[in-house]
Amino acid sequence: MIKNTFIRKKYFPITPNIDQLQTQIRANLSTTTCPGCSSRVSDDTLAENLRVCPKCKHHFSISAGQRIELIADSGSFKEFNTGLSSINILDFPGYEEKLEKANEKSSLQEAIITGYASIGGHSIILAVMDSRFMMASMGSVVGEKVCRAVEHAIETRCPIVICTSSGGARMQEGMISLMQMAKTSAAINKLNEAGLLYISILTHPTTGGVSASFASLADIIIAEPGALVGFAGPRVIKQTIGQQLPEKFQHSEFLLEHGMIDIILERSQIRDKLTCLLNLHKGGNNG
Amino acid sequence: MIKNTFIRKKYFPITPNIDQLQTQIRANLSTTTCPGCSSRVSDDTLAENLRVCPKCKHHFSISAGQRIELIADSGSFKEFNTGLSSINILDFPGYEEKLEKANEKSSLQEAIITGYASIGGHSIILAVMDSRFMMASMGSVVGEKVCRAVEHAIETRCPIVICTSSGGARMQEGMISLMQMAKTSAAINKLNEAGLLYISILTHPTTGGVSASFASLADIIIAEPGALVGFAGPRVIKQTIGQQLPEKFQHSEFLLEHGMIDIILERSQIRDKLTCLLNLHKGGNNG
Amino acid sequence: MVKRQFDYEQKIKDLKGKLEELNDLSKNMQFDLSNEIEILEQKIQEDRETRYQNLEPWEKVLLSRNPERPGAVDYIAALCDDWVELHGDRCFSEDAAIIAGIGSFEGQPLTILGYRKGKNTKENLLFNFGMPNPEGYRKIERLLRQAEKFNRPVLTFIDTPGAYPGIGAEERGQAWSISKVLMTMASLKVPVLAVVTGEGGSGGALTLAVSDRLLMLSNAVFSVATPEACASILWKDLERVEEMAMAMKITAQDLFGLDIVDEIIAEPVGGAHLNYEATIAEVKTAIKKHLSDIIARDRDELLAERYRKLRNIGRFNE
Amino acid sequence: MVKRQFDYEQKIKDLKGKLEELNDLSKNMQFDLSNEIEILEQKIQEDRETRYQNLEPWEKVLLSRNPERPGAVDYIAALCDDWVELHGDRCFSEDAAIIAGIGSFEGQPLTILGYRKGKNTKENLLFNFGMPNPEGYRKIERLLRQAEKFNRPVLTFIDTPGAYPGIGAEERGQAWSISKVLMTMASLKVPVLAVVTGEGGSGGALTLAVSDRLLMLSNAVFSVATPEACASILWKDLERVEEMAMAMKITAQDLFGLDIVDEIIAEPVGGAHLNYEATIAEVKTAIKKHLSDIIARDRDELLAERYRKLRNIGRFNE
Ligand SMILES: [Zn+2]
Ligand SMILES: [Zn+2]
Repeated sequence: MIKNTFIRKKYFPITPNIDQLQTQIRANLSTTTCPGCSSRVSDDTLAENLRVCPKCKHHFSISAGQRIELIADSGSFKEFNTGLSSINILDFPGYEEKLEKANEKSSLQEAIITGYASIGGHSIILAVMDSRFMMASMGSVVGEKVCRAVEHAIETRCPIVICTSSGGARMQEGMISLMQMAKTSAAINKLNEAGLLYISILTHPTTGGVSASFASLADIIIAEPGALVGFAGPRVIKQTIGQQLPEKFQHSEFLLEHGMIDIILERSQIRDKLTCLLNLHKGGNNG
Repeated sequence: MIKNTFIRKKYFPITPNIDQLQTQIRANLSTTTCPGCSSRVSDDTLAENLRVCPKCKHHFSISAGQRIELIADSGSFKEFNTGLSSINILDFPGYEEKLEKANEKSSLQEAIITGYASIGGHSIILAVMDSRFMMASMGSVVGEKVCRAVEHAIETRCPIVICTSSGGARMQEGMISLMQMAKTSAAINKLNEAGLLYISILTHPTTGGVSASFASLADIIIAEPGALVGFAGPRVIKQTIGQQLPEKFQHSEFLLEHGMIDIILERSQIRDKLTCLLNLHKGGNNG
Repeated sequence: MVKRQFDYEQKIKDLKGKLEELNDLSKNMQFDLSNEIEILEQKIQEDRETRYQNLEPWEKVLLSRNPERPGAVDYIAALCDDWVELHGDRCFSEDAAIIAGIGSFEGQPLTILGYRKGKNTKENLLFNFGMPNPEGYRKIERLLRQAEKFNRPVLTFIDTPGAYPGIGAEERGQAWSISKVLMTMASLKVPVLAVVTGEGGSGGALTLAVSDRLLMLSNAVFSVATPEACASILWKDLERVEEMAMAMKITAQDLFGLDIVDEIIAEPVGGAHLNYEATIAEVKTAIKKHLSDIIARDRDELLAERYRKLRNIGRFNE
Repeated sequence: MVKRQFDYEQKIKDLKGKLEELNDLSKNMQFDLSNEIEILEQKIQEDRETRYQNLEPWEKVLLSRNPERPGAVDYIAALCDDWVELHGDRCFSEDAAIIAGIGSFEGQPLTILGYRKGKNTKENLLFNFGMPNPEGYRKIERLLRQAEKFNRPVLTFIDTPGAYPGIGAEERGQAWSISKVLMTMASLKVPVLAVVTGEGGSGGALTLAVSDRLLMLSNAVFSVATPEACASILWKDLERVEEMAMAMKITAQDLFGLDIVDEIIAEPVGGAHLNYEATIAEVKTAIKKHLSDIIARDRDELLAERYRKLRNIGRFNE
């Protein structure tokens, strides 16, 4: 059932070019080499399989739009705060061009989409990051949209689900981007004070400023298999310590073992488990 | 100055036989072999040196009375709840005899002394355990006296200092003794709610039920050098894992390194540091 | 010789086997002994019931440790409609000796915490024989705070030899992790119901027993330390464990008498492991009753009573 | 070639040496050049002052990293009458990269937290170059909660390249430990004053900067990542760090302009390391002013304003 929704060629309002884009990609590349098992997988197979390698279960990246289709009840998603876009606060050389390219590549205004949705009939606030937009680095817009999503959750007394993927802070916004870590963490505290459920879903990769702020502050932390999650990137660590990193280092399986996350879920299981969790929190904090 | 107080042959009301006892001990044994460095130390030297080996700084056990003289302002200690003594709740074979022997050996009613005191002029509640009384194991009386001391602290809005040493739970009181862990931990929570300072001073040995309840719940944890502190005793651990334990395992230096305690203080430094800490908390939680 | 396993059931089985042989033989030989055999069967059944009514404390220790008894995992599976297991202390490690998560019991969401023992060697190694490291207690601590955030009652299942006595456990503050849970449980702002399903051993088991109501299965035990440890430490004689088990007052019945346990849940004759269904039904009834009681109570009053109950444990001369 | 150290002071020294030689020579030769030499000296002094008024951002990076600058330990020693250092995260380890304790500043007890860099190789190894592991952040977290319990204001000193990028740090949840401190600092129920004394590097430095007032020494910097890292990642060109340092707006002056910093504390000409006394006097004045300000404020208002300030950081089109 999920599968059908996923490959259904439905017009998807917030990412108007996504179908066209997918068609283009399929036309250009009819097979992909799986980084997990090196086998060649046809793009049709991948799409039918929620972009999970049927042989080794490697989870390929998916767009925010696909993620929303995957977990939200069909047609339930209503985007809010669509109008926000980044400006070059610091006059950082080349930032405008980067933003433009990211927009062209992803058909997105910025690296996160936020809105109302329902999952298994439960009203929630849903935020989804999209790594095609500048590696979903967090600048002013991502920080602001996360905070507003949290505020919507508080206003409507709904749970919030945030699907993360991010390379870290948006360096082109300097300290302003770093401060988004504090800003979003402060917002999550308001959520806690309001007694509202916050579930984060960590997807590959979630590192740097996003991992060390709202992503790791959820009540319940779910991760996709093999997702790389950590503060420092593996390259930086390798360079600092001058030695090889252990196998599966910073992967979600490693994080589960080290007590950092609650559950690893294959892509196809996420919606059902979210429904179950939302059922269990139905009463909110009215005990 | 502390030294003088310590060897001063002052009548000490709560432990009426202590001077007599010390004289007896000195008459019988004029030297002691130091477990730290194996050198023989005269008992007079030990007494002058606060029962710390002058060569290797090994801290010998001291009685509750000596501990009180060591850290409280001279003459400031007023014992309360003196009348509590243990009964054989479970009709445990031989418990009465054990209690009687412990009483004879230590001239104490039970393994803890509690009262009002001042340190550096600051009014405090002071509780001191004495390992001569059945290894200062925690039964009903120890649990009750700790709780009452906490309640006195809350009533008088004074900080509380507890000097611990204990072999663990009083097995002869079965589950009743185990429950004292929960009872004293619950009392410490009341102290936290009242915003009052609690300093624990861990002395050799503090293990089992006392280490895993009020001893480790202090705001500031001080330990004497070389004091063994832990949940499981080293013998049990060695037996379970079937291998040798690392040097200094469970010693206060090991605990400091592992982040479990705040400060290691030689016996002669404790009073001054307590005074300093009480100065720093003078305003209580009135900011 | 100290009894190391409780083999009464085997004797009953042998007896019943003999009776059957007798029956078969008599039939072959055209004797009609059916009446007599029925009487014998009834007698055996009655004796068995009496036997289980009069188990020695040490026999209960052995029964309570039977790896085939239902544990937290079994109760959760049988009692919860929905169940999501949660993991990790967010600090150092996941600890499989503690099972923790959110379950729905008759429509009521609960935070459920329990010790997890293995039923075979492989599981035992995986779950460290039900002995938590500090991470287990920190996972508990984390999920207790979460229960408080969501105003969700807490249900616990206790069956553990105690906290793990290992080098790493001491390095990472076993004592610190246990005392914090004790303090948190004592003051947690939601109802807490605890069920001792098997062996409750020492401070490492006490963490999940600090509660508004403490229930115990009829063959479960709870002790300050194992009878073996007490016999070896106090009497320097491991052979006297049976006597020690008696002296320590560790059975559900003893602890009910000492006002530490609020209700004893009757196990089927022969013990919980012989009849999961009956055991779980009894446990369910007891949980339902006490849970609805404590959920209905005024919250401040409930917390005050939890404190008062703890505060009053202990007896002494004054 | 990228400048790897700021050697302007050496040049001034050389110049002054030459001037002295000239002076000596002229005296020997019975010339009276004292007037001219005085003018030259004054000119050098003026040029030096102008030079320090116009440092390039990259030069400030180099200055801010000077190991001889006063750090948290020096400020604490100079500013506190009483001081007790506290240790440990109660979980895994003590972390020497973080100095933490209670001090008395002009009679006001404060919880003081800072990064600790070494002034020589031995100290650097001991303090891990001022780069905390998760334990450091958990020690901070613990002492923040303690400050809250005692209603004690918090003062922080920031000087770190960032959180340690090591295997163990990731294993033990570096990201988790940092985010928790960020959240705690944002909502801590006591006044918080932060001073950037040297290098503020990335999220690992931000933890102690979330505050009611953020002060910065005039040669201090604060950046999302080191200019080296940014140049290498964004431009794949380590040689362009000077340009990157400029583009990133990392100086105290830039950040004051961006409303992130509340006050710049003037360092003596030549930098804080050349005159501890003057630097500490300025820092003391600034701390005194802001601390008494925020302590006097209505607590709810202060907390609301701390949140509002954070909430409003960021600029975008809408
Ligand atoms: Zn594959
Ligand atoms: Zn010695």
